[in-house]
Amino acid sequence: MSTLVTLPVLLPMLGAGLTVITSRSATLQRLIGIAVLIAVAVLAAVLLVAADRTGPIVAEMGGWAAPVGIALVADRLAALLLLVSTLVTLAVLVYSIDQRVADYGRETPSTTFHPMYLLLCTGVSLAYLTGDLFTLFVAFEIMLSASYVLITRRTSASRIRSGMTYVTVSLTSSLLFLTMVALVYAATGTVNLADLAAQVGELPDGLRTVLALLVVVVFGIKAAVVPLHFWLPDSYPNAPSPVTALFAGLLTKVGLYALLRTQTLVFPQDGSKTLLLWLAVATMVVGALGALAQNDLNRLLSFLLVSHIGYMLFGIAVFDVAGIAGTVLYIVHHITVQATLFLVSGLITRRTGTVSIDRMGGLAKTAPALAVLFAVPALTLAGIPPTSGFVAKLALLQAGAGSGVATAAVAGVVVASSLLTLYAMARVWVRVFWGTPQPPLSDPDPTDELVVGTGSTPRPMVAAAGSLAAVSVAIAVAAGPLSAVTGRAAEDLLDRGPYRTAVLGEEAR
Amino acid sequence: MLALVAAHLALAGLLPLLSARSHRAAFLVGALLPAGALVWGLANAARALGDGVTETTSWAPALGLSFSFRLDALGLVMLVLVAGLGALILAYSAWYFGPDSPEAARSAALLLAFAGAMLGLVLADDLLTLYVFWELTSIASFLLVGQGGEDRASRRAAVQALLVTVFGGLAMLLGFVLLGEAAGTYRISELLAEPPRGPMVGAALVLVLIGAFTKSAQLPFHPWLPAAMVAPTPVSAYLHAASMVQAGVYLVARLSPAFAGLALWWVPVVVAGLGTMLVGGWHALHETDLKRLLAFGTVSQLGFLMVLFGGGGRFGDVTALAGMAMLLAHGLFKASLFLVVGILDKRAGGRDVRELSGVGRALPGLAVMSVLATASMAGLPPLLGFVGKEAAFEAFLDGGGTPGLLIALGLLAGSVLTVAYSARFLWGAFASKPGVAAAQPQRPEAGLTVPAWLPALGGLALGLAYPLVDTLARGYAAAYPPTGAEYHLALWHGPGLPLLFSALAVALGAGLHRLREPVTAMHRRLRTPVSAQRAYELTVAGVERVAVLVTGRIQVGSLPTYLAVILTAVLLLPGTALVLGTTLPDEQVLYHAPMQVPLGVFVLIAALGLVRARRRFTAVLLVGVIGYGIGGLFVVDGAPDLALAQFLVETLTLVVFVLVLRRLPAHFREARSPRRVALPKALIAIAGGAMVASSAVVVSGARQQAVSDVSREYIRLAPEGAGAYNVVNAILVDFRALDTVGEITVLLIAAAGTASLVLATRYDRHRAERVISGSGGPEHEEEVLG
Amino acid sequence: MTERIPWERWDEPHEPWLLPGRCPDRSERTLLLEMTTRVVFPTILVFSLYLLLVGHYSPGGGFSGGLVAGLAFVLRYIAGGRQDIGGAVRIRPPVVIGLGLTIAVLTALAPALAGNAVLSSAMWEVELPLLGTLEVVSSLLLDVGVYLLIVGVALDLLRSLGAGIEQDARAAGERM
Amino acid sequence: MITINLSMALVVGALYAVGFYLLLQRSLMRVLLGIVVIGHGANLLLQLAGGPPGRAPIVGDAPPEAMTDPLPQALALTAIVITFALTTFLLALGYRSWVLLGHDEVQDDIEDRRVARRQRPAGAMEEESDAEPEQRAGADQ
Repeated sequence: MSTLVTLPVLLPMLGAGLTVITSRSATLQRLIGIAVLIAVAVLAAVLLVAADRTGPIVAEMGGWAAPVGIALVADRLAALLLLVSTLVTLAVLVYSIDQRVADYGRETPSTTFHPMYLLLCTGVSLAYLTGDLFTLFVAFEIMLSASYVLITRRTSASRIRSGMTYVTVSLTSSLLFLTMVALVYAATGTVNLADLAAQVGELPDGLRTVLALLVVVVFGIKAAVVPLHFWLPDSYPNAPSPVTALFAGLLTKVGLYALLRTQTLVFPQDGSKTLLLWLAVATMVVGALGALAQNDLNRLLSFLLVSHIGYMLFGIAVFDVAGIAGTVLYIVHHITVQATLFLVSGLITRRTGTVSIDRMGGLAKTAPALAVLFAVPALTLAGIPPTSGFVAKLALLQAGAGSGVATAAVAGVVVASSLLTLYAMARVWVRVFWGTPQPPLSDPDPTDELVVGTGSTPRPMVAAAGSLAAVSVAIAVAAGPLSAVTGRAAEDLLDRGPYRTAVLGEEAR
Repeated sequence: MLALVAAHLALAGLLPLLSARSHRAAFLVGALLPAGALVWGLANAARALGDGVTETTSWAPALGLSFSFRLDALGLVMLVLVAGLGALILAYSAWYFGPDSPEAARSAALLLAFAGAMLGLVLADDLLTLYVFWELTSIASFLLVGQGGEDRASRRAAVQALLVTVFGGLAMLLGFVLLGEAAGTYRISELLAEPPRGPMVGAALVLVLIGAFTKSAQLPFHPWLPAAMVAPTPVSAYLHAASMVQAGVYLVARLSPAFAGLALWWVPVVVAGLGTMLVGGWHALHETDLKRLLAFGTVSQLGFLMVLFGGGGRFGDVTALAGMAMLLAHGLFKASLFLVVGILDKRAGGRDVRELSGVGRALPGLAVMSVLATASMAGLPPLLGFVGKEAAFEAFLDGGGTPGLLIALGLLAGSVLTVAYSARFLWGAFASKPGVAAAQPQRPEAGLTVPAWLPALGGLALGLAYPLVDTLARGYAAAYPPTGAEYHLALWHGPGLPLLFSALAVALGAGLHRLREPVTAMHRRLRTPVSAQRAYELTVAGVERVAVLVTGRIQVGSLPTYLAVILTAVLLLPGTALVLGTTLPDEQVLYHAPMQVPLGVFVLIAALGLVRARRRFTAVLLVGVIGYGIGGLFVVDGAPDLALAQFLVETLTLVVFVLVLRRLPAHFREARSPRRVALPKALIAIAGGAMVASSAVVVSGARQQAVSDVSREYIRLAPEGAGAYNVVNAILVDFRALDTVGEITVLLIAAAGTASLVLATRYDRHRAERVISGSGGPEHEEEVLG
Repeated sequence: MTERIPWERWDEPHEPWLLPGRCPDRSERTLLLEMTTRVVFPTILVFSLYLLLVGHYSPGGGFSGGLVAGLAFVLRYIAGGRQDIGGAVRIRPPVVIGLGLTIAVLTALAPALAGNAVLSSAMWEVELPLLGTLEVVSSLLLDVGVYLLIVGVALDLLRSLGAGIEQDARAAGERM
Repeated sequence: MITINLSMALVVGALYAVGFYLLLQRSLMRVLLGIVVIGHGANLLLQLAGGPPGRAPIVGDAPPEAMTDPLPQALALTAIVITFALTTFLLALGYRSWVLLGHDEVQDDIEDRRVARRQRPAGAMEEESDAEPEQRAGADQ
C-alpha cells in the first residue's frame, strides 16, 4: 500500500522522462500522458478509500522512517484533493490534445507541452502528499517551473509581459519560501512537518507568530490572497485557455492547501484568525469588484477566481471542524468549476475570435450547446442551488454562522460577493449569449494574436469541457458522502494525532 | 413528492426534442404533468388537512441538506394554484405562441421546469429545500423574461428581476442558515413546533424578510415586477401574477406561526405590505398598458396578502383565514385577467388603453368573463374576493385596538384603489371610447378562452362554496392564537363595520374611476423625486463605478509595484510580529571563524557595487564575485560539498549569462528612476534586509543544540545504512533522494523552457499565419526538438 | 558509429580529434585555447567520472560530476563553437536529459518491485583486482541519472543559449 | 546557543537588501540579478541555520561531534541547483523579451491601465449609461 502513495509522484515523472525521449512521436506522447493520468486518478481513488478506512497511509522514502527520511503521507485531505486535481488535469489534457489536433492535425508533436504538463502534475501530487517542508518547497518549484514554461510557451510580444510578471512574482515567493524554511530549520532543527508540529509548539510565542505570519505571506502569494494577488489577473488570462484552466483550477489551490496544512498541523494557535478573516473579506470583495470592471472574459474569470479564494480562506479563518470541512469542500468544488469555465471560455474565444465580451453576442442562438456548457459552471460558480457551488458555500455559511458574530458578519460578505459573482456571470451571459449574433472576427484581435476566431467549436473539445462540467455535477450529486469525508478530513486536521502517529510512530502522541 | 418535482424537471429537459416537431404538442404534453400534480394533491387533500403528507430524501446529512416535503393546508392551496394554473397556462400557451415563434420552444421547457421548481418550493418542509427551489424559480424567471435577449428592454428587465430576487434570496439563505444554526434544525415543521429565540434569530428574520419582500415585489423592491412584463403573456400570467411572486407571501405565511408574535417580524411585514398595497394601487390607476396595470395591481395585492399573513400572530387567526381566501382568490382572478390581456394582445391588436375600443361589443363572452374576474378583484359578492376582504376587515377591526383600526383604514384605502383600477381595467379593455376607432378583433380559439374562463369561474364557484374554503383555511389558521369569537369565512355576516368598509370601498373606488382624468393629471404633477426604479439603477451603476474605481486604483499593472506590495506585506506582518513579539538573544557572537570576516567584507563590497553597476557585464561579474565569496564562506563553514557545487554552479551561471549578454546592449537602458520612486524602493529593500538579518539572529537564539537530532542520526546511519561516508552525499542520494530527483526535474524543466523560449525566436520574424489558439506552432516544436 | 577498421591500422589516427571539421572564420579562433581544450577535455571528463564515483566517500557526487562534465563541454564550445559540440555528442541533448530522468525514476521504483520501499538502496561488495574491495551501492545508479541529466542540461543550454543565440545574431546580420 | 553570528547576519541582510532593491527595478536583467543575489543570501542563511562552522561531515575524517550539520548543506545544495535552473530560464525569458520588444523592461499591463483610465463604467449592465430620458421616465413609475 505504501508504494502506491509514491506512484502519483513518480509515474508522471517517469511519463515526463519518456515523453522527452519520445518527443518525435505525437501519438506516443499523448498515449503516455493520458495513460499516466488515468493511472494516477485510479490510484488516488484507491488511496482515498484506503485513507478514509484506515487513516493516513505513509510511504517512507528509501525505507527511512521520518524524520530521517522523507515521508509521503496520503491522508483524507491529500487523497481527496489528489483525486479531484487529477480528474481535472486529465480532462484538460484531453481538451488540449483535441485542440492541437483540431489546429494542426493528428501528427504534429508538441515537444515541450507533454513533459511540462506531466511534471506540473508531479509537482502538484508531491505538494499534496509530502510530509516534509523542504520537499514541499521542491514540489512547488517543480510545479511552478513547469508552469513558467507552459505560460511562456510561444509567447508573443504582447503576452511576454504577463509571463514576466508571473515568473518574477512566483520566484520572489519561492525565495521567501526558502528563507522561511531556513528560519524554521534554524529555530527547530527539523523540516519534517509532523516533527515540526511538536517543535514549533516549544518556541517562544513571538517567534512562532513571526514564522506563522511568514508562512501566511508565502502561501498567500501562491494562493493569490489580496493584497498579494495582483500578479494573477495580469498573467493567467494571457496563457492559452487549457493552460489557464489548469493554473486557475490547481495552482492557487495548492497554495491554499499548503496554507491549510501548515496552519492546522504546525501553527494551530488562534493568533492569525482575525488577520485571516480580514484577508478573506478583502479577497472576496476586491476580486468580485475587479471582475465587474473587466471587459475581457478571461480577466473577468481570473478576478472571480481571486474572489473565491477568499471563501476558502474564510473557512480556514473560522478554524473549526465545520470551517475546515467547508474549505476543503469548496476547494474540491472550485478546482473543477474554475477549470471548466476557462475551458468554456477557450471555446467561446475560439469561436468569436475575441476575448472582449463587448464584441461578442448572440451565441445562445448560434451555439446553443456552448450556452448550456457555459450556464452550468457559471451557475455553479455563483453558488445557485442545487449545484456543487451551493453545497460548498452552504458549508462555509454554516461554519460562519455557528462560530460567533464576527464570522457571521463575514458570512454576510460571502453572500454579498456571491451576488456580485452572479452579476458578473449574468453580464457575461447578457453580452455574450444574448443580443445580436456577431460574425467571428477572422482577422486577429490587434491586442491579442493568440485568439483567432475560427467560428467553429470542435466536438471533442466540447466533450472534454463537458466531461469536466459533469464532474462538477457529480460533486453536487455526491455531496452527501463527500461532505462526510471532508468532515472527517477536517477532524483529522484539527486533531493532528492521526497524522503525527502515522508519520512518526506511536511515541509521537 | 421529490419524484413529482423531478419528473417536471426531467420532462422539461426532454421537451425541446418534442418542440422541434411541434410546439403545440410540447405545450400540451407539458401541461399533463402539472395536471397530474393537481390530481395527486386533491387525492391527498384529506391527509393534507389532517397530519400532512411528508417525505424526506437525504442529500448531504453532514450539512443538514435534504429534500424534505410536506403537504398541508397551506401547501395544498399553493399546489392548487401552482399546478392547476400551471396546467391551464401551458395549455393556453399551445395556442398563444405562433407555430414558428422562436420563443415557443424555449418557453415550453422553461415553463414546465419552472412549474416543477415552484411545486418543490411550496411543498418544501425544509428551509434549505425551499431555498433550492426558490433560486431555481429566479433563474427560470430570468430566462423566461429575457427570452432570446434580442431586445434591450427584455435584457434589462431580466437582469433586474434576477439581481433583485437573487439579492433577496441570498440574504434569505444567510437568514436560513442563522436560523438553522440557532435552532439546530432546518425542518420547517420542527422550527414551527419549537421556534428558536436569540439575538442571531432577530438578524436571521430580517434577512429572511428581505428575501420574501424581493420575491413578492414589496416596497422598495417592487419595480422589477412591472418591468418583467416584457415577457410573453403566459409567462407573466404564471410567474409574475399567480405563482412565483406569491412565493414571498407564502414564505411569510409559512413562518408566521412561529414568529408573528415578534414585533421584529410583524411590524415590517405589515408596514411594507400596506405601503406596497397603496403605492401599487396608485400606480395602477395611471397605467395605459393593460399588462402593466395588472402588474401594479399584483404588486398592490401582494402587499395586501403580506399584511394579512404578517398580522396573524398579533391580530389572531382571522387574518390567516382572510389571507388564505385572498391567496386563492388572487391567484385565480389574476391569472384569468392576464390571459384575457394575452388574448386582447394577440387577437384584438394590442393592450394599450388608449387604442382599444369597442372590444366589449365585439367579444362579449370575453367581457363577461373579465367582469367576473374583476369583480372578485374588486371584492364584490358573491365572489371569493369579497369573502376574503370581509374577513380581512373583520380581523383588524374586531379587537385589534388602535393599530388594528389604522391597518383596517389602510386596507380600506387600498381597496378603494383596487376598485378604481379594476374599473379602469374593464373600461380600458372593453369600453367603446369616443374618438378611437373600434377594434376589429378576431374570434379567439377555445384553446385560448377556456383556460381563461376556468379560473374566473373558479372564483365564483369558491365564493359560493365558501365552507370548502373555510375548511381549507382553518387547516392553516389553527396554528395561530384564536381570536375571541369563532369566525367562519362566509358571504354574509350580517351588517357591521366590515360590510360598511366593503361598501365604502366600492363606492369610493367607483368615484375615483370617474375622476380618473383629474387624478392622473395630479399624479403627473406629483411625481416624486425618489423612485424605487431610480434607486435600483443608481445602485447598480454605483457598484459598477466603485468596481472600476477600486480596480483601477489597486490593479495598477506594474510589476515593481506588485513586488513592493509583497515585500511590504512581509515587513508589515511577520516584520511587526518580529519587532513587537521577540527579543534579541542576550549573548552575541561577532564571528565564529576569523575567515568569515574578510570573506563577508568581500561579499558586501561586491553587493554594494552591484547596486551601482550600470554595465550589464559588470553587474553579472559582481554577482559571480558574490557567488564565489559565498562558496568561500561555505568552505570556512565546513561544507566542502556545498562549496564545490557553489563554485561549479556559479561558473556555469556566469557562462550562461555571458552567452546571453553577447547580444544584449552593454548598459542598462532603463532611465534612472526619480528620487520619489527610488527612495521608497531603497527603504523597503533595506528594511527587508534588516528584517531577514534580525530574524536570523532571533531565530538562532531559540535553537537548543548545534547539530540537530536528525542530523546526528544521519551521521550515525550514513556508513552502514547508506554505505556512504560523505554524509551530505548520503542525504542527497539516499536519505532524502526524493528531493534530488525533484531538483533534477526542475533542471530538466529549465532546460526545456530555455530551449523553447530561445529557439522559438526565429519564427517570430516571419509570423506564421497558422497560429491558432496558441498551442504552439509545429515549426517551433521541431526546432525545440533539436 | 564508425565503419570497421582493419586491425593493422587501428593505431593510426582516423578522426581529426585535434581540430574541428569546419573552420567558419579563421580570425575568430584562438589556436592555443583550442589545443588546450582538446587536450584537457578528456581529462576533465575522466575527472567528472571520478567525482561521480567518489561521492560516497568525499566531496563529489552526481551533481558535481555532472557539472564538471558540463563545464568541459562549455569549454569546448567556447573554443570550437557549436559545430564542435555536435562532433563530440551525437545524441540530442533533450534525449540525454530524458534518459537521465528516466534512469533516476526507474532506480527509485526498482526496489518496489522487490517489495522494498521506493528509493531504498542495496549494497554489494565487489572484489576488484588491484583496487581491492569496492562497496557498490545501488544509489550510485541514481547518481548516474543525475549525472546524465546535468550533462544533458549543459549541452542543451549550449544548444539554445549558445548556438541558438548565435544563429539569431547571424540572421540579424550581427557579428558576434 | 547562538548559531548565527552577527557578521554573517549582516552579510545575509545585505544580500537580501541588495536583492530586494534590484527586484524592484524595471529592467528584467536587474530583477534577475536581484533574484540571484537573494538566492545567494537564502542559501547562505540555510547553511548558517545548521550552526557554527566545524569539520566537514565526512565520517572518518572527523569525529562526529566536531562535524557541522549536514542536513542544511544538502538542502542548500538542492536549493542552489534549483535557483540556477530558474535563473537560466528567466534569463532566456529576458532574452526573448529583448528579441521581441527591443528591450527587456517590464511594462505595465495594458488592460489594467485601460480599466484605470475609465472614469465611469463603460455601460453598466446593459448600455444603461445611454438610456434615453423618456425611457427612464417610463420606468420610473
